[in-house]
Amino acid sequence: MNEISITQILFVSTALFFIGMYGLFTRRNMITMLMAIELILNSVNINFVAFNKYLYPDKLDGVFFAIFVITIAAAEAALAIAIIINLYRSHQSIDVEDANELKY
Amino acid sequence: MNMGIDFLILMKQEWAVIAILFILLFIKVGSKDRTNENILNLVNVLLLLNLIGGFFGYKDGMLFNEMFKTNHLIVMEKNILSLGTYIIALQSSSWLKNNKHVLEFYLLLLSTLLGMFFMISAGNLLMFFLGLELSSIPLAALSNFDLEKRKSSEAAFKFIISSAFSSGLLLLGISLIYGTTGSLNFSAISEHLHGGPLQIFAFILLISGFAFKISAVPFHLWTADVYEGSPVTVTSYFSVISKGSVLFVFLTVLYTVFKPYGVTWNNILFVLSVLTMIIGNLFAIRQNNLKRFLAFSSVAQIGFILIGITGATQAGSASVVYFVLIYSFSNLGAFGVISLVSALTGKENIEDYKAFYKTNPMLSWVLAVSLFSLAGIPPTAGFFGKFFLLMAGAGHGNYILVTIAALNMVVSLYYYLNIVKAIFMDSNENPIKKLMIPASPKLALIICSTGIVLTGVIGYVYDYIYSMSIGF
Amino acid sequence: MSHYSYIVFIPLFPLFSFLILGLFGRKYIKIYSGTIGVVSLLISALLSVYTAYQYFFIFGKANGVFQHIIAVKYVWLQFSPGVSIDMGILLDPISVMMIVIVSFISLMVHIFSLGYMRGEERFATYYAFLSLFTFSMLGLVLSSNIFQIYMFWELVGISSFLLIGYFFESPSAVAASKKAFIVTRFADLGFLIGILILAFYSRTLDFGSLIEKFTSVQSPEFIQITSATFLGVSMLTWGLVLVFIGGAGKSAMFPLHIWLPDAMEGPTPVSALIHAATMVVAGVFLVARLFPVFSIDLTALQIVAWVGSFSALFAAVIACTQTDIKRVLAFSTISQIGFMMFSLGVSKYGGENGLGFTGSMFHLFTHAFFKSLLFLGAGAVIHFAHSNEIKDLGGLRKLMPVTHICFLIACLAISGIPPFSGFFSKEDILLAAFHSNKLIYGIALLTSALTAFYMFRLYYSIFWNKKISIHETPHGEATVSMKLPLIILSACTVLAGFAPISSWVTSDGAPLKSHLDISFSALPVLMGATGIFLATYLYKTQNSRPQTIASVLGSLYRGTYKKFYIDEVYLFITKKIIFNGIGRPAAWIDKNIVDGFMNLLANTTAKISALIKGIQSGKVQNYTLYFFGGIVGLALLFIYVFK
Amino acid sequence: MNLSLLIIFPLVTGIAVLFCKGLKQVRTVSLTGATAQFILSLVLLVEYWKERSAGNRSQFLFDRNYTWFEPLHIHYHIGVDGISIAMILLTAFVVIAGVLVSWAQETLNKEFFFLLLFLGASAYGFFVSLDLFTLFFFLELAVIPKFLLIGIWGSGKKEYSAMKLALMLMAGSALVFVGLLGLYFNTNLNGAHSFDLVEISQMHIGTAAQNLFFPFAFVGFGIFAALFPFHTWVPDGHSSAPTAASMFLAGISMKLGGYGCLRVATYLMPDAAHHYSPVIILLSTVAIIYGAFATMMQKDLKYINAYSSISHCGFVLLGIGMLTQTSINGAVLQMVSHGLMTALFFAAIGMIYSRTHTRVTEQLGGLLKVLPFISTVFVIAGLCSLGLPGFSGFVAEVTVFMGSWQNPDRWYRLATILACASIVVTAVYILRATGKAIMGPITEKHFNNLTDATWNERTAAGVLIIGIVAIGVAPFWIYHLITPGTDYIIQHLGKPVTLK
Amino acid sequence: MNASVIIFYILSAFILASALLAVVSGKIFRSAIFLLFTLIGTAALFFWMGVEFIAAVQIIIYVGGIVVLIIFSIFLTQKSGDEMPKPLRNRSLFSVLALIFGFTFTYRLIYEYGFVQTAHKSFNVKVSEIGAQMLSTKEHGFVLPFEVVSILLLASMIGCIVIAMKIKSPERTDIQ
Repeated sequence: MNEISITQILFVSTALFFIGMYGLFTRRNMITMLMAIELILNSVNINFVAFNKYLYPDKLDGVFFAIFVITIAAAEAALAIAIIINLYRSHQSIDVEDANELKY
Repeated sequence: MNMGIDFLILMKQEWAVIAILFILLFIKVGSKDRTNENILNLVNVLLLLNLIGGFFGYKDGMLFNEMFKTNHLIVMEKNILSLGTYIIALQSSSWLKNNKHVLEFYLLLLSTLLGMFFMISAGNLLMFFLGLELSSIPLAALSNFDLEKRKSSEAAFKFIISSAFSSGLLLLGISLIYGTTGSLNFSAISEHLHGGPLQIFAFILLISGFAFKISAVPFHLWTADVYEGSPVTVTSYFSVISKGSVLFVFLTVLYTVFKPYGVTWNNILFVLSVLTMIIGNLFAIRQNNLKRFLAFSSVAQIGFILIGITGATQAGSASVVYFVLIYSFSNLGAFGVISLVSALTGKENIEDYKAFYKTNPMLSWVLAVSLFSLAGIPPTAGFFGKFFLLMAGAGHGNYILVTIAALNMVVSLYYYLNIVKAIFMDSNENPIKKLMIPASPKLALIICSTGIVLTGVIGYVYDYIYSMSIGF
Repeated sequence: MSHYSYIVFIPLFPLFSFLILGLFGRKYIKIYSGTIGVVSLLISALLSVYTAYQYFFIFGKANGVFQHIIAVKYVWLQFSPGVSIDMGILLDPISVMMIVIVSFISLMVHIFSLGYMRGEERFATYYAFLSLFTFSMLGLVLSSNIFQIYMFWELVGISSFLLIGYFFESPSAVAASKKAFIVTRFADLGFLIGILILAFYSRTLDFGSLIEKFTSVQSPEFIQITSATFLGVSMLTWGLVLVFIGGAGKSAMFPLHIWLPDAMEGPTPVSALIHAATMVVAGVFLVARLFPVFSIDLTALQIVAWVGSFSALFAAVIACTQTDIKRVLAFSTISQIGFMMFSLGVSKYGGENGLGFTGSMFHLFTHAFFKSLLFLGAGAVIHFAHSNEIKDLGGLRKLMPVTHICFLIACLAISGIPPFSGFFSKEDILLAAFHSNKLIYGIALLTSALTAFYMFRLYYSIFWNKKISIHETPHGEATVSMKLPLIILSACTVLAGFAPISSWVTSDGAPLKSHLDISFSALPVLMGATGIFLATYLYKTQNSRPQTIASVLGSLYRGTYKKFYIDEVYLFITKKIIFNGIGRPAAWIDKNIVDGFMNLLANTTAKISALIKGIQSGKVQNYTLYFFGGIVGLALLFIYVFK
Repeated sequence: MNLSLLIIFPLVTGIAVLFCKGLKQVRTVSLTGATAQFILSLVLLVEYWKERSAGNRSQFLFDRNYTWFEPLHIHYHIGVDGISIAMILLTAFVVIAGVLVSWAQETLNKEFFFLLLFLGASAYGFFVSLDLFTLFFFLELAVIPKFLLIGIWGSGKKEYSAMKLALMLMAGSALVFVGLLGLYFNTNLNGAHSFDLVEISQMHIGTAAQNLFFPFAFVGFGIFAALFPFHTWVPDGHSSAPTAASMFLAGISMKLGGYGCLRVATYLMPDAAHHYSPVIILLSTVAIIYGAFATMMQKDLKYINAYSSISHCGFVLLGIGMLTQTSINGAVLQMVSHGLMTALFFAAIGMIYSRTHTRVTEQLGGLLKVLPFISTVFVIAGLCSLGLPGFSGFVAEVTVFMGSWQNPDRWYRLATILACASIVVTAVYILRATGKAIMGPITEKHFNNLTDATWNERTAAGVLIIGIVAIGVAPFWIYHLITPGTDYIIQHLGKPVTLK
Repeated sequence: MNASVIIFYILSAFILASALLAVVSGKIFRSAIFLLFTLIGTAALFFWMGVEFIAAVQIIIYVGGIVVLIIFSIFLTQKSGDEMPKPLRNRSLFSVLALIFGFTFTYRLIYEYGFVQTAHKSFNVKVSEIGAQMLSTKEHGFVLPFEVVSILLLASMIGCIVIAMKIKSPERTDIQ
């Protein structure tokens, strides 16, 4: 085969998505959880760009969506880190298992 | 496209909120000698103006290449949100009176409101997504607003992580929808729906994003923790405004965009609503913290609202909007009392409310009436709201669902009455002392009680909402 | 409203008296309550006598036959077209006779009570209840509608309950009143169902049309009711037997007799009125009222005859061993009502064949006088000696001369000794039995002898036998108000036998000739004399012969003394079977199973709630896992299951 | 006349009470309001007679119809026929008696009287409603006041009882709700649906739909009317409630259920009523017998009356289930009669309890000597309960029996006989209770110091007794009152069963 | 097989491998570095797809912004050499199962869908065009989202400041 089909690109993005999810599910450090989320958002960006390029190249919807997702990811990450730091101040720990006062 | 005066009128509510945002920003940047009192009064006045303004100059139309659309119903929905925000602002004054970050609080709050407005008016998935994010990311900051409380930061963390995760899944869904339909515009999407498995999967992911925001089971787990940890005002904002706005969008999206998937989403909502009612109720039964309790109760309420949505008729959409209005009054009534008590005494547990009636009869009645309304007891508006929701569901033939819902109402009555019992019947050695109610929370409570009593009995409100609701 | 409508005042006067005394008696007019009662009854009695006179001599007869006259009739409660409870007044020979008896005896009792009940705290209440009873009884006998009779039936039951329980502070009185009411209520259940059956087929509740429909063999109603069967017995029989059960309950026929002896806990004048002369004969009256229908249905009639005759003998045997004077009288009442009952049972309809009917009514008439006399006499004795146990009494003939004579007259009357009234009525009954069923006749003869025996046993034990020391009572033998009724009643007892009942009260309304036949009456009189003689031998003086006989009879005597353990059987059924066997399990099931199920629902909900709290673990990663699980679940469900 | 007044009067009084100062004012205002609504109900009766005798043959009189929720065709439609008037009269009697009995209510008296009057208003609303939505609205409206009345002012395990009552009644109304919705969506009024009782009765609902939704409506209302096996709220609820609330509960609230069973379930779904009639009869017969036997074992006077209410309300459902005009007449009569009688009973028990501080029969005794008036009231209530002629209970019960017997089916007959048999059991438990508590020797010394009824208690009892006797002595007026109503029901039921 | 294809495979392998390492690495700093690699790899993938602008944005925002932020926060909260707490075994197990399932499921759906490529159409993304569209109110204009995002950024900035600003009083007044 001479061309990379979109399905293959989607394989990468899907795999990346679930790797990110794995990180989110298992990582006990809050910051690494945040990283995992970045992976997830990244994979979605690949999707948008790939769809735009391979399927609907006449408009730039996918590309723009990706740009906005990146922006939002940044905003989200910034706020999340602020919250984590605040949490660290009170808990002296960024282990997510320690943040379980609220339950049941 | 004529971008002249339409541009101003169609987006009037957004402009208003942006204007308030900038006024506050200027105050923040510009003046040094300001007291919280003045700021709070100013904000209340501004919000009231915003609310009143919303009732003038109705116009249907679209802007920015379908990215922004508006019609009578959307204006009404925004008005409901403005009203709720106004009430919350009134209620929060006793909590914010001594807070250093009053301006920031309102900046964040109003930017989420703006996000909701854009989300409701979204005519395209990008705008919807941005609106959703704008309405949720600052909320995380807001829920951390009790800066000194561990629970508050924990809540904020949980919220931002869950919400980011849900955004990720939602984005996956959006990307797949984009991939399978080739467009982000609602009108175009609805033409390209063909019902393949991937598209349904994408659709389910999209629904899960909504379900997360409205906390339908099993996407609700963040709700209780975040509600409990956040400051009461923010909790009420979460439970009423945030939920309400997403419900409005959900309704529009399902009724217009995903109309071809009518059967599918009807079934999905069936499952979700049964789960939501049952799980919400089962958890609500055993709560002791009032905020947490109200979190679960609001989860259960969502189950009922979903039934209204399954109605898939004009009556269905009207009943949902109507119920959100009523739900705002009822929940804000309850939260109003709770936030007052919490701000003045720091007590938030049901046990603390034992013999509350002996010391604070008026507050007790307001709380009780709000709870009755949440439980759907006549003559409060909640009765009418629930009746019409379930009626809409029954209109679609979902009698099983309606029966389950009706029986769940009984369970829900149990826990609402439990609080009423604590307030009126139990004895307490150390009851909450007699509270002096400041003026603006009092006003808020009066608005809520009046709303609870009158919204239902006066049939015109429903007729009005019905007249501009969307059909199926 | 016809010109007989004044008759409504006969029951209404006692009703007014009841209302006035009941509402205001206790507080305001206590001292006048006796007077009010007596006066209202006096008016009633006079009206009754006037009515009787009018009926029997002026307007009652047409073509030589006494008519059924509906004096008054209002629809009271409509069930369906044609079927309604009417409030009416039916005049016919038996009802006219009954109103005379009831109002007269009641008047006597009212007067007697003036002395007997003097000084009671609830004097007014007592008179109120007496008036209530009189009203109900008069209503009962005048009823023109079977449901009307049922209503008054219940009312007399309740007034009986109230009067038996008059001394409410004594637990035994309370128990007796409950027993009386419940046993008769149980019997009334039969009555009610009987009414339902009869009414269903006849489509009427009115006596006149009911009897008319069920006595004409061609009527569709008759064909319907006789062709419909249940357990092989026609519905007519079922209906009549069930109605008879009601009558048997009220008339204390075996095996529903158990309440009557206990009912003696009430004040003695009440016993005289209710449990001797009037209410207890309601059963007889009921059968007589429906007699034309009964006479069609031989099965039902046979049952009436056998229950009556068995009760007569059974009660007489028990009466011989009882030591409480009122209980002896109670059993004697059962026995005498048994006479009336079987007399109806052996009778046929019309003409000479209806002699049993006439005899029964005649006996009812005479019995009312002598039995109430006996009771009032016993009342005087109790009032005097403060005891109703035979062992505490004796030799009172000197101390209570008037009572003694009156009691003796009554004893002779009940024993069937000519020329006292009992003789004439028993004569008719025995003759009817003789012509119809020899076995019943034999039983009746035996019972007559036993009757004479136990009555004179009682008589001797009270007035002869041993001498007892009596605490001096301030009022002497009795007050005038007590003696007067005794004397009047004695006179009636002597004279009642000469009343031309047989020409007035017959099964078909046509007069009957008198049947006095010396050759036939010799045997019964002889039997009676034997009984008297035996009693004289055993009880006139204090001796050990009764003990000897008792010990010879051994367990038979004890069994008889214990009333053949019927009470114990009932007690077993009620306590062990109904209370422990049905009531307790029902209450238990309700508390534990039905309610338990509801509580279980609630508890299960709470349990599940506690069980699933782990979902809300407080760990955000778990939340996200559930989130993802939810999506996968929904996806699987809607992509693969509900496509 | 305007029937809304019946709702407005008590409501306005209730709200006025909240603004009163001091027990004295509260009482005066409440009594005035209660008297006003009492008079109003009597005026209604008179007006009704006038209309009828003027030849007005229409099914519902005085009807008013206002649109409430236009898009859903929900109207505020009110009107009365004889049956409703009978129930309204019952309510009026019980309300005034309830207010009088609570005269000495000290704690939170404003709220107490407010809730009482509110409850009265909701009962009126229920009985005059001709729109199912309005009807349901008022049905649910009555639940919470009961909860509060029991929970705040009750005795014993009041919170448990209050909760149980509220939940079970809500479960009942939940079922009713489903039934009503099912009915609504199976109506077709030029393409739209209708909640209007009159309109629904004039159209034919599909038999399948009837059979599906009848059980919901009937069981739902049945829970209110203590349908076996959903009666368990009755004993606890009644016994924990304060006197007036017990009176309301048994006197009015349970009648909401019976009325609903008749007016909504049976009237609007006649085919299904025929279809389910054996089940109804089975359940109600079980309730009658089983309730009676369970009563026999009770020791607490309130429990006795509560259980007997189960038995007595069984007659209501039996009458409805038998589907003959006579039996339905009987059911209505039984509702009225039981309402008055049981209210009287509870009033008497309340008076006894407030003096002796016990309701256990074994601890009582000889009250007739020290409390003659109250004891007499108790006995009268008891006698009415056991169906003594001259009191309303007799009239109602025999009408039910006569009506039931008109059904020639063997099993129906058996049910009737069993129901008849219950009157014996009734006699047993009533007399046992009377014998223990009222008669017999005085058990406690301090009973000797008790004082008899006060004027308000006397008036309350008097009012109820007048009601009982008015029906018991002269039932024809109430028969004429309700028959036109039942005529319509029977016509609509088709297949009229009368004597062959 | 041409160069482009090979490059794609290499890039994919790089992205996935470094992503995997980022989520399993025991040391947080390494995690962060692997994240950096993944992001750079993704940027390269965007280059490969011919959307240079996105690639640039990716590098600037992610690599230059977010990762730096993350590393700073790591410095703030942790000593760099620390071993991170091990994941809970049960949860890892369930996660692995869920994710393997989820991945197969999702990818199967995608695979079965069989996207029909219309790749022969030219797809060229000039930065100027993106800029023009970004600020255009006309068809294909994205000025509204742009404005919304700017408000979002403003809001999150305010939020960050409020939350992360140092609290003056050292005493915490926790309820707990």
